[in-house]
Amino acid sequence: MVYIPHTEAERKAMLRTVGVGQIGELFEDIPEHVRYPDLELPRPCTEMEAIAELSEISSFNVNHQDTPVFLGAGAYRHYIPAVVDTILQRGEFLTAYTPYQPEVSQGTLQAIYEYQSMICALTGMDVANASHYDGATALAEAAIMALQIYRGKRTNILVLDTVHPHYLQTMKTYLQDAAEIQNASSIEELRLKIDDNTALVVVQSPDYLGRLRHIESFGDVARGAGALLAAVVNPISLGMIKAPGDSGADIVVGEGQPLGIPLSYGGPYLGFFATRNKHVRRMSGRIVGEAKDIDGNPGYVLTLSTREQHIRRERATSNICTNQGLMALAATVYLAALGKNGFEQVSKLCYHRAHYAAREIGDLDSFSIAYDEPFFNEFVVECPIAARDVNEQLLDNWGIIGGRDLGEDLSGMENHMLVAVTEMNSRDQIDQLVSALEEISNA
Amino acid sequence: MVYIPHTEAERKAMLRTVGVGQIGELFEDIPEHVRYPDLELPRPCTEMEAIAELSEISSFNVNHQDTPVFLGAGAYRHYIPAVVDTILQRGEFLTAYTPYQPEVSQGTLQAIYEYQSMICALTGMDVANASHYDGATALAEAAIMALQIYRGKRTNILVLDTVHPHYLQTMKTYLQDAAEIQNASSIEELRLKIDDNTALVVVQSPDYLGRLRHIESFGDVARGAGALLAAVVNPISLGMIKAPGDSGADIVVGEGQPLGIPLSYGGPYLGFFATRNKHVRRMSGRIVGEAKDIDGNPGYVLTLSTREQHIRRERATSNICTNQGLMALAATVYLAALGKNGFEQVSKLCYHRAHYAAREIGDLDSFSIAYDEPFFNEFVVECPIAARDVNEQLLDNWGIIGGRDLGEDLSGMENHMLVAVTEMNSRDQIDQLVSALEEISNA
Amino acid sequence: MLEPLIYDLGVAGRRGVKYPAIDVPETPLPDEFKRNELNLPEVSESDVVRHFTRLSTLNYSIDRGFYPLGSCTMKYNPRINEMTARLAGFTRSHPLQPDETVQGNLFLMYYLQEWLKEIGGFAAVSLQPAAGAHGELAGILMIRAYHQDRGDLKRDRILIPDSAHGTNPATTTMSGFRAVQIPSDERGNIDLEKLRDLCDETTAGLMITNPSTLGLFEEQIEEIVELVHSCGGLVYGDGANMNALLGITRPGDLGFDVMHYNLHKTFSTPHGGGGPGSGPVGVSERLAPFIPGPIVIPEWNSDDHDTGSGSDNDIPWYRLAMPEKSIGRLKSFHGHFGVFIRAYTYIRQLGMEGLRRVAEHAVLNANYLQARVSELLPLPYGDRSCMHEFVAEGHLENSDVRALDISKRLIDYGFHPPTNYFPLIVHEALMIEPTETESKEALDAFVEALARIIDEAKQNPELLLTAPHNAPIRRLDEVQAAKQLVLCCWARPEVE
Amino acid sequence: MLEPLIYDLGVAGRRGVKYPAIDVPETPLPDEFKRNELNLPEVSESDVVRHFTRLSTLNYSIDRGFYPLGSCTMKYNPRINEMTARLAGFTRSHPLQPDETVQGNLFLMYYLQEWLKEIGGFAAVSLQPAAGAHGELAGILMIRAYHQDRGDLKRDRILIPDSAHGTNPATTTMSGFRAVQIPSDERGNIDLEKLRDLCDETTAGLMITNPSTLGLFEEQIEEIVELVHSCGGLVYGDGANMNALLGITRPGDLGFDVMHYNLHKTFSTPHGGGGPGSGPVGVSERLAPFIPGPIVIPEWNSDDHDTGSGSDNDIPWYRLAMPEKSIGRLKSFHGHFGVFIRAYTYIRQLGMEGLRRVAEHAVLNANYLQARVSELLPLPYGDRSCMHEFVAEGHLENSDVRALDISKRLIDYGFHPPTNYFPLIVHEALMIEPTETESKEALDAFVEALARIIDEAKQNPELLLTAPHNAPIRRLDEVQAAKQLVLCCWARPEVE
Ligand SMILES: Cc1ncc(COP(=O)(O)O)c(C=O)c1O
Ligand SMILES: Cc1ncc(COP(=O)(O)O)c(C=O)c1O
Repeated sequence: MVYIPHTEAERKAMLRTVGVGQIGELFEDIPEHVRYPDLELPRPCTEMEAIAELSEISSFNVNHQDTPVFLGAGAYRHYIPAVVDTILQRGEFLTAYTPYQPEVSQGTLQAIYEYQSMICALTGMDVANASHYDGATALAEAAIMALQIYRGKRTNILVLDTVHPHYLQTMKTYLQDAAEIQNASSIEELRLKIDDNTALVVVQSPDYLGRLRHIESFGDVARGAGALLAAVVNPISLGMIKAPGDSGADIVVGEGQPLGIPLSYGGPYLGFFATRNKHVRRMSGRIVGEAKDIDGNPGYVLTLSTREQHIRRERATSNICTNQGLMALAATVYLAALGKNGFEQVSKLCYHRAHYAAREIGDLDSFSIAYDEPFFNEFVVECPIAARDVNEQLLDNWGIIGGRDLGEDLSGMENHMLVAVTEMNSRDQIDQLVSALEEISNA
Repeated sequence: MVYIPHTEAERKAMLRTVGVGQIGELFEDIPEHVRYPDLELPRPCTEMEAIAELSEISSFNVNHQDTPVFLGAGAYRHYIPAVVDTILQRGEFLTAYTPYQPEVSQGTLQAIYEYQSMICALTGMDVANASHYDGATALAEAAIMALQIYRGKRTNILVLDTVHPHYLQTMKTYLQDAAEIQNASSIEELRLKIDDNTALVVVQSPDYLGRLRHIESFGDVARGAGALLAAVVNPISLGMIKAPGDSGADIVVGEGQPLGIPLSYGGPYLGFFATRNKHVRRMSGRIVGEAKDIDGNPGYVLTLSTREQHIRRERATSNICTNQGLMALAATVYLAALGKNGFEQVSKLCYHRAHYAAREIGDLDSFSIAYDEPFFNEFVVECPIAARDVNEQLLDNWGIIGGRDLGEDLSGMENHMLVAVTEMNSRDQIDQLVSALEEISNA
Repeated sequence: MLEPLIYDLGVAGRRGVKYPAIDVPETPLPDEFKRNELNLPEVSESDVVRHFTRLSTLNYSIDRGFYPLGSCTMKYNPRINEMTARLAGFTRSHPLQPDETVQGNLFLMYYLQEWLKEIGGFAAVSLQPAAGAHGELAGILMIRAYHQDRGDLKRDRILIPDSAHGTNPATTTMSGFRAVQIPSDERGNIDLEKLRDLCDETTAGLMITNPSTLGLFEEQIEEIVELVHSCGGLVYGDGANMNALLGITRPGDLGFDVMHYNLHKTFSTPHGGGGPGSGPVGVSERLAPFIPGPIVIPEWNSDDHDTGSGSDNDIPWYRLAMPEKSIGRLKSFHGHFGVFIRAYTYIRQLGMEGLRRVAEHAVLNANYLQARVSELLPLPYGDRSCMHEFVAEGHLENSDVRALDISKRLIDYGFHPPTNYFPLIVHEALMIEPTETESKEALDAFVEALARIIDEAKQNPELLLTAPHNAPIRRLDEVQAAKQLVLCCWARPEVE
Repeated sequence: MLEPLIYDLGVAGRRGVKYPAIDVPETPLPDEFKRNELNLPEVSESDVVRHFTRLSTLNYSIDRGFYPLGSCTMKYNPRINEMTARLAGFTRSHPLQPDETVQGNLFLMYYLQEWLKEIGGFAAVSLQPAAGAHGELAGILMIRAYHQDRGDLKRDRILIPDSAHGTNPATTTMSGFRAVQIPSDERGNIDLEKLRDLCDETTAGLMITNPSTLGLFEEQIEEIVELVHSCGGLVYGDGANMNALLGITRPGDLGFDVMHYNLHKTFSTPHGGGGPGSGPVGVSERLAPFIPGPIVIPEWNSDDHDTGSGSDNDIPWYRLAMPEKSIGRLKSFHGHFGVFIRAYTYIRQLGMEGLRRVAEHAVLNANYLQARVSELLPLPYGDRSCMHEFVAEGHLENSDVRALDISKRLIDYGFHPPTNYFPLIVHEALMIEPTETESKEALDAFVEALARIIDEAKQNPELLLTAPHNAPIRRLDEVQAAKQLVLCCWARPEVE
């Protein structure tokens, strides 16, 4: 299936207008010896054959419609109301480009403006951008922003070591040697390491191990040293957890996937980014603002574009161009559809069911909960055997996808499993998991 | 999940305006002893619970995504291009009512007008209506129309006995004793039975046994006796088979399901109905026609509504009101998307693959093709054992859904199976079926 | 032209969706069957998407705004329904598959039958009818079969109130009966005296809509049912207005013998610009043997069926069956299964309590709107509280403005007009049904627009008479269209 | 106001989608973590559908019409892609699931890697980058890593033609390099002499877009690559314009060391009003060890994995792996898998022959349009045949009318404007890219509108200067918006 409307007659007429005899003549600028390569690709097929093949490929995956899944670690299985995809599938949203021409893009622009507002509401910050690629790149951009705010006068970044490992790795890739990235394993260590070369402190809450961190205290330390604080948060937690903006964060970023975006093996997701008014001109990414038309009617436009690469080029705050527009729309529709009440409820379901699970698992003889600290919907279980083996047994014998094997991320944690619970994990599923673990420990 | 937006405060304010204290007061006209029954229904649930339950129920069906299916007999598995449902899911089409207010319904009206035109093109007739419930009820309405045309002067209907049994049964239910329905098993018998009390002759081609009937000859007989001819056709066959309008049919009806409508266990489908200009005022069902607005701009409206129940009431041509609007839209998008070329190709794929299958099966020792007559994409296989047993083995041992067991419809046909082949049955699938049948015959 | 016809797009030879090449030996088609021409569009897939996308935007729909089309119950159509109805396990199943391969479908149909029985207070339900009018046909044919079965052959009349929907008399004729009209009294009820006079041994039954198309609950419903029953007739209920009664009262408990449901109204399935609908019928004990089939019945003692639901003795096995004295088949296969899924999804979520809340809020909204509209337009029965809808008179003193003009002007304010000129017994009827899914602010905005329109009607009636001004097209001439018939993109039938 | 803000809809206490009640013993949240306020909308599901449905209709989109936005390759987005990307087996898989449970995903990613290698002529491909600019970052970081790995630490400059997209210099800075601009010559090519002067031992590489943003194929591309390579630099190709070259030539064969693909341009995945994109990078042998990971690699001799693909020795086993000297992770997880599915679906259907036809018709359409537009507007490089796009100058002699005015007026005629003011080296640039999926009649209609607009510019320039007149909103004041920042429904930051 090729999506080309031309008939032979049209092709001929067009070539005549162009003034060439054959299409090939239009490619004469290309060195002849590399023209028309023979590509080893599958033979063309029709739509009905393609869908059959893709269905088959998708069936090679273990499908977990009914499989209980306790895997989180940065991407979560939440219920996505049917309205979300209904709106996303509207061609007017799906097949528009970035809203460069505001007069014919008010749909996209207003939706992003609403998205920015909802992100401000959740995080308690003043301004948010139109999105980054994901949580990890949003954090990397936060680091770059902090460095730019200090214009080279502060070049250290202090990262609490329970930030998601992918985020840390991404930040390192982005920053290369533009900054020194140091770790701190506790607020005490942070206090020791912070100095007047520290541009940014990064803390995640709930952290990679699921624990709620006291952002306020970290903010105090950062502020005390004249540095900024970036908080990485799980947006679903913000249905019941204090807004980081109310705890003194200067920048709040995170992964927006839980807000109505399917897991899809890791992407496309949504990086959200919010900060204080005073930093708005250093914030990267697209921003939508209110405007008036020549009759004085209110509308929306992309604004502050002088920060961006297409205007400022090598002096831009970032190179980002295409972002996660449709994913931001998904989050907007999701948050609108759930509303205050529904969103709070999802947050509570995650919290209370996770605590129920932790208690039940903690009560087992050979399993224990690794940290006795407040958490949101994820917690670390210490297993009697390697987490990898526990997971294998869970999958093979009970059809359960277990938690993250922390041995994959952190050395010495081979017996630790990071268990995530969402509203999709019914009490029954949790009880199943607990029974399964019990049997495993007895075996 | 209840879809009610009212808050308690709003409810109160509204009750105040109405002038009652509680909603219950509004129901006082209802005899008290039957008010507020206790209904035994499941407890309410949320959207996420409902989708989980429905998914589970759907999984109780044998899912035949990859299962070869050779079952037809009036409903066929064809490929539905992705564009069809994309358009159907647009809320503007999906959630509009019948286009009573043409100024805000031009989308629906023009689409139906295009549908009518495409049905005229396929059938070779002058006019088509906006749809009937399905092929069977379209035929019943055709019979009523014929009776009305003869205003009681002709009250017999002669039906060739290989018309789909459901169609015949439906016609009987509709007509009760308003007409005498007689069968004819051949054109010869038709010639014998037809007389000046015959209002309508009904022939199906391809008939229930898959055979192409020579509509022209039946038309000649009908016309010779002053009766009308109704032809029941499979629309997919019209990609290569002569239009019944060119063979002298006065009315053409059929099941539109093959035109882009999913099998969905039998409905909703689409009854199409076309006739000659001269009968347009006796045709039942909605009809869209061209109109002009007060500025002279062209548009579309529901027309000839004086035939219909809401105007003519007990003297209406039919009681039909809600029809199959969205299904007619599906057929319109389907036919537009395939276009002349694609539609012809689907028709040919069905035809040639069915003939390939018939030849291969006919070559088996213990199976034979029951009729040596031209057919389109369905044919009758005579089996060495009961068709029911063949089907059971096909399903259990090869995961194949076999053809229609004709013993279910026609006595004495227990060993006969009606096999349908469409473009969804690959050559591979056909070969699998043939091998399976071979093994069954050897067993 | 708002959008060209699909036949005016594209060019000869352009191809849309492509199909595989023929990969089997070809078989020639005998010449006599060969087609010579195929006049279908030749457009690209992109042409198709654009054409229908643009067309769609010319429609008003529930998804755009308030749609108070009386008698049509234009409530919000939940999107979850569209998701469940598209589950592959459902959409891919063929209607003639063996029962053991479609236990999911049969399970769903069985429970929907049971729930509808429960909701309406009936002894049996058949899901077969394709729409409301089809359900009416089923119902009246059952009444016919019942009398015939008893050898009671004199009964040839069906009584129908003058406020009835056109499908009722049309169905009556189609079923071989004579429709006899009963007048309404000044409170909008059936005139009981007239009814008494009409009830005799030739009365096959009464077709009644309750609440009526005036939006009123029959104040003497029990007397009416009693009158009909006592002369040997049966009572048919037109269930189009069932939204008012969900969980509040059951037609079966009121003595109705048969009623059709409109799944595409009461039970939230979308109207699709004209259909598909689904019109299951519920019946009392005495009509149960006659219901159209097939219906789904459970069996407990099956032994060798292997099914998803297991062969456990507690779990029934479902199969299709034709009731004993069934009036027969009303269509091919087993009804509008795709619509059943949507209705099941809806009822499953609401439960009894949710259904009752639906009726309560539908009625609250209608009464609120009635109270507010009563300040703007004459209401023939404004002294009664209405049920889920009410009828206003769309005319003003000393004015040429008619209901239709008010309706067309409402379009300019972004609303879908109410139902016009029905029921016939109300002068310049505007039949208004808000449904329960509309919010107070939507109702208030509607009232405000109506108030402004009525003001305009006084100040500048021309504005209404030539409305709409703010729609994709101006007012269309339906009369001329019916005279100068053009029904197909190319055929030009003779002028009348 | 075209549509109220979602925050201005609804009322306090109104509920949307509902969730189950808490069914486990509750655990109190420590006070210090408690949230006090949650400012989210309080609307019904119907409010949500209506709001976003109405908003959507304010957008122009490919689904509505011609969208010749240069450099953006706004081709038709096939609907089959949306279907395959939504297959439950794909959407439900968690990125951290064990490899053996996601062999379908890995299979698809592996083949997409292979196909992109083949299409671009590269030795390795990483699917990680999230968009074009992200691919650029990956590419330049690889160039950096390559030089560092060789101990060649002096190279701190990246050469970039003046016609380059803004992301190129921005990426360069982000990656710790200095961007050095190379001028273009009068034929739109890189000025070879200037390039020769700039190539030295401090040159890390060249970032080139070929065909350039002028829509021109570099006439001395081989000399350019040779120059850069011979001074020890590497060549980065910005693959945004790959649509012109599919199956026609391979950047790898031209000597490019690294290039990013834009799956959301060339490979038909929708732009979604600004994203998501996907920007895989292809590299030559020498950069292969440095590509960002994880990538998918096959293994043939696995023994004990139980997978859908069987344990047959002929069938490989796929797993994620981090390349040897990888620049590391560019984001969490494994790239935009949902976009990969769409691109896979597209390439799978087209095959080599289809891809070549895409490029041929994209270039044919652009040349046809260029020929016709050349009669209306000045074309700075109109003497050359263009590739998939071309740039016109949107100004007229003795007229105030600018490119922007022409663009806004095109809106009134139902078209999306071309790209404005880019590339920077063309005065009043109008960059026009029709793509292969547009028909001749669409192009003709566009030319006709443009001709009328240019006529209007002469007769009645005001019409253009105040355009659009036929859009949801009039021309918006972007300058004032940037001064008086209002970025959130309630917060009102200080005026600048
Ligand atoms: C009162 C009444 N009865 C019957 C019907 C007919 O129902 P349907 O359109 O589903 O056939 C309608 C529908 O408009 C109606 O409003
Ligand atoms: C020439 C060119 N390079 C790079 C980019 C950046 O690509 P993306 O928007 O996918 O980041 C674009 C996109 O507009 C482009 O046109």
